[in-house]
Formats: sequence, structure tokens, C-alpha cells
Amino acid sequence: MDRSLELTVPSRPEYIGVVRLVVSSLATARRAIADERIDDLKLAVSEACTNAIEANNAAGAGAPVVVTCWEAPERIEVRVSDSGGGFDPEVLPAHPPVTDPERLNFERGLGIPLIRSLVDDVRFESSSNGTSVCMTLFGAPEGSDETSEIVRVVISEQD
Amino acid sequence: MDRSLELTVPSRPEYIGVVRLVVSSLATARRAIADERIDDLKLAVSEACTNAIEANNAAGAGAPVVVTCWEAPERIEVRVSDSGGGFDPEVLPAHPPVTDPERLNFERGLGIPLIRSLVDDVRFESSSNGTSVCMTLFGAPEGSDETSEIVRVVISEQD
Amino acid sequence: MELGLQVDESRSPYTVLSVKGEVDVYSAPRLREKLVELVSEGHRQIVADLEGVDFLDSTGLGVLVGGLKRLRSHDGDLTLVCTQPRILKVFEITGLTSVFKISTSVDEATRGS
Amino acid sequence: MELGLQVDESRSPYTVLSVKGEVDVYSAPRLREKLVELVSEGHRQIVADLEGVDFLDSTGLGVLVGGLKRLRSHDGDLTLVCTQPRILKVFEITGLTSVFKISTSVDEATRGS
Ligand SMILES: Nc1ncnc2c1ncn2[C@@H]1O[C@H](COP(=O)(O)OP(=O)(O)O)[C@@H](O)[C@H]1O
Ligand SMILES: Nc1ncnc2c1ncn2[C@@H]1O[C@H](COP(=O)(O)OP(=O)(O)O)[C@@H](O)[C@H]1O
Repeated sequence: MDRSLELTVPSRPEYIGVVRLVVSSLATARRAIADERIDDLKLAVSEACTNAIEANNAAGAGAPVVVTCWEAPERIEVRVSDSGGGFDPEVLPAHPPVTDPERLNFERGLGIPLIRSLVDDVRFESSSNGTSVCMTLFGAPEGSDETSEIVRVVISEQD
Repeated sequence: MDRSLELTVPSRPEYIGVVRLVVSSLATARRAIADERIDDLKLAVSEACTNAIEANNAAGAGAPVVVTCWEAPERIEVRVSDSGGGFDPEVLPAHPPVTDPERLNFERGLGIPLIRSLVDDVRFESSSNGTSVCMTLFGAPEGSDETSEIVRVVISEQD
Repeated sequence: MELGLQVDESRSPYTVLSVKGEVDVYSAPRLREKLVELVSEGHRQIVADLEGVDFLDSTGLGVLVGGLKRLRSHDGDLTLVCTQPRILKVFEITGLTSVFKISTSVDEATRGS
Repeated sequence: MELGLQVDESRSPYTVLSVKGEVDVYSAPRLREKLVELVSEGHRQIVADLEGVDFLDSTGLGVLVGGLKRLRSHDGDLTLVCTQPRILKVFEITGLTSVFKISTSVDEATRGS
């Protein structure tokens, strides 16, 4: 894709707000995706950063989190990278069903499920040297589903 | 200084707004300096980015602009770097005095003077390989002048 | 950037906690502390008004689940007030709409049931 | 992010151009085009209302200087409306407060002189 932006922040929770701001202002300014999808993107990126900060801090080396954004007319891709110990995203523990009173014993483990359902595509690249979470939001073909709002934005801009 | 953040953006005017947002949200979130000084910082950084983008584009290689921020309790430092052809900040042409009707023939050349008067310290490092503009805003000792607002903020946080 | 937390005790037996701003891994600990504090002070029917929340992540959800658990274990309850689609969406995706009582206004939440 | 530009012709002989948003190297070209367009349409007494401007950089200042020059060369004038300290500060630092007429309201600017 033709344009990319890179943001490197210390592995501290107080910087995640800045990352959200960058990602959402980039998406808004470039009109890459519809407003509703920007909230999806913000939350997904935020979850990925929360995990990246935790992984970096567990590894103890004080490495920063690197956020890279690529945008193209009908697409925005954000990669969140850490230098932590890695994990296998396919073998995460499942929660008890919400109807089970036991559900209340689980305050965590909602980040990856949220990412998966918020973005159109997610790819985890993880090794013992670190993890990259690559999330993509597409602008869908006109009229096909909610993501097609991008098309409407583009059209209304041309008026 | 203990914390730094780095932002790399394409050399295109539409990204300067994102840079301003990052710098000001960082300064606000970290309560590094007083609100009034945040406007000074935003404008100075914006001017430096405008020049950096112009220098990169004149050099033609499509290099990005790199913005690095360091913050410490009573200080924020921002460096804006480009890979353009460089310049000598000491030999910029002067404008006619504002009382001279000729003044109206000059629409440019206000960026560097603005930077110089908005920040507490500025350093230009320029060579034919590129330019870095390092701008620092300090929190002054209590009660000494307007920059001492930082002290009040810090104190009110401790209440 | 600051999380706003305001307690209204005028609707006894309900205690209304209004949350304003962004709830994420940075600010969620303050929300957790406030909920723990309220329960330990004896508040049992807590209404968390999320109408002023601009952003809520999984850490925020976790804190609310923890608060609900704590209250239930004291025979209390936690009701949420939320009508913002973007915040409701986070509860829906995670299935937590079936775990919490979610009201459309503080009035509704404190009307008793 | 968008620059808002609104023209009010109801205060003849004054034309009020309300500017909203951030004026920087990205958006300033649109302000320049609008000023050029107004002058070429015959507007001569232009009042630029900057009360809605959140940010103004040296490029914006340059466009205003260019507009003033263009109007003066047509025996017209450009008056600014600005009371925001952070915007006024930019004019002060650059000495441009002595180049522009700066009013505290559109009413004052269009009252005639
Ligand atoms: N970037 C990462 N590096 C290492 N481990 C990770 C990373 N992201 C997620 N994990 C692992 O996956 C688990 C589940 O993550 P998530 O669903 O976000 O929930 P939570 O972070 O609340 O535990 C985490 O607890 C962690 O063990
Ligand atoms: N980063 C830079 N690289 C190369 N030249 C620069 C740089 N910054 C400033 N200059 C030179 O200094 C001049 C004055 O800059 P400035 O005061 O910002 O006004 P303007 O950019 O409006 O000309 C520019 O026109 C340019 O020639």
C-alpha cells in the first residue's frame, strides 16, 4: 500500500490512548473507512496494544510497542508489534457460557475474541522473539453489508 | 530522559494534523507542561513539519518525516527530522518592517521566527543529508514566569 | 484522558456511579478501586451509568464483571445504564448483555424491580 | 480536520467569510482559493471571521497577507475578527497585528469606519 505511518511508544498503559488517537484520526482524516468502523478499529488496536505492553513487560527488556498503519482507498491495515515471549492464538482457554454462574470468575480473556470479531481480517505472527498482530478493515463492494458505508462516504465526497 | 515516543509519517501535508494531535495529546496526558504551552508546542512542531515535508519533497526521494518526543517531569522535547538538502538557519532573509507596504509581498518566511519565539530552546542540526529541529519546552522553577504553570499543575495533582 | 467517577447516593437503596471518559487498561484500575470501595462501604445496589463513557475495552468489561461478582456475593447487584450503540456493541460481542442488567436510563435502573 | 468556509453577503458592503477548523499547510490552499474567488467576483470589503479557527500556522498567516495585498490592490480591505488569545498570539509574535485591522466581533467589523 502506498502510505504508511509508524508510531513507537513505551510499553506503558498511559500511551495506549495516544495510539487510539493516532489510528482514529488517521482513519478519519483519510476517510479510509466509515465512522462506525473507526470505533471497531480503535478498540481492536487498543486490545492488541494492551497485550503487547503486557508481553513486553513480562519479557522485562523494556522494549517499546511499534504500531504501523497502512492505508489505501478502501482499506486500512494496522500492525501492533511487541518483543515479548509470544503465544499461540489458537489454543486460548475458552470461557464458561454466559449462562453459567462460573462466568463471573473470568475477568480476562476477552481481548483476542474482541479483535477477531471487530476487524475484517486478523493475522497473528508470533514467535519467542515477539508477536505482531496485523488487523485489516476493508471497504466492501457497494451495498453488500455494513462495511459498504465506505463507498457511501466516497460517493458523498464526490458531490 | 526516560520516555520517548517516535512517529514516522509520509511527507504529505495531510499528516501534519496527526503529528499535532500526537504531540498535544502526549503533552496533555502526561501533564508535562501547561495548556497554554501546549498550543505553543503544537504550532512550533507543525511549522517544523511543514519545512521538513517541503525539504523531503524537494529532495525527491520520498523520505518520511520522523518526529521523536521525550518527556520528563518538567520538560518536553520534540525532534523533527527530514532527509532533505539542509539549510543554514542563521542566514535566512529578513522581512521588511511591518510598517513598510512592501511587507505585503512576503507571504512566507514566518515559520522559523515562530518556532524561535514559541519554544524555550531550539537547536537546528542541518547537513546536506538532512535536518533535525530539536525543540524543548521547560517547566520553570516555581513562580518565576508563565512557564511555571507546570509547577501549579503538578502541585494541584498532589492534592 | 481522565476518568470521571461520580457517586450519587440520593436514590437509596440505589447508588449511582457515573463513569465519564475512556475506560482502558490505564484507567480501569481506578474504576475497580471505586467499585471495591463502594461495596466495602456497604453499598449493595449499584447502578453504573456508562452514558458518559467514550471508550470501553476488555479491561473495563473485566472490571465490571468483577464488580458484579463482588456485589452478587454480598446479595447485591450491579446494573448498567447504556444506550450508546458503540458501547453496547462491546457487551453484545462478548455475550455480556446476558450477564448484566442493562437499562436505558438511571431513572429506569433505580425504579426498582 | 475539514476547513469550514462560509460566506455571508447580507452585510453589504461587507462580505463575511467565516473560517472554521485548522488552517495549516494542508488546508490553507482552500482558504487562498476562496479569497481569490471572492475578490474576482467583485467583493472588496472582506471580513474574515477567525473565531472558529482552532489552529493557525504561518501558511495561514501567509494566505491572509496575500489576501490583504490582493484586496488593497483593488482598493479593498481585509479585516479580521479574532478574540482568541492563542490565535491572536500568532499575529502578535509575527508583528502582523500592525498589518491587519483586527476586530473583536463581526458586528464591530461591519459597522463601518
Ligand atoms: N502479544 C502477545 N504476546 C504474548 N501473549 C499474548 C499476546 N497477546 C495475547 N497473549 C496471550 O493470550 C491471552 C489472551 O489474551 P486476551 O484475549 O487479549 O485476554 P487477556 O489479555 O485479558 O488475558 C493473554 O492472557 C496472553 O497470555
Ligand atoms: N528542514 C529544512 N530543510 C531545508 N530547508 C529548510 C528547512 N527548514 C527551513 N528551511 C529553509 O528556511 C526557509 C525559511 O523557513 P520558514 O521560516 O519556515 O519559512 P517558509 O517555510 O515559509 O519559507 C525555507 O524557505 C527553507 O528554504
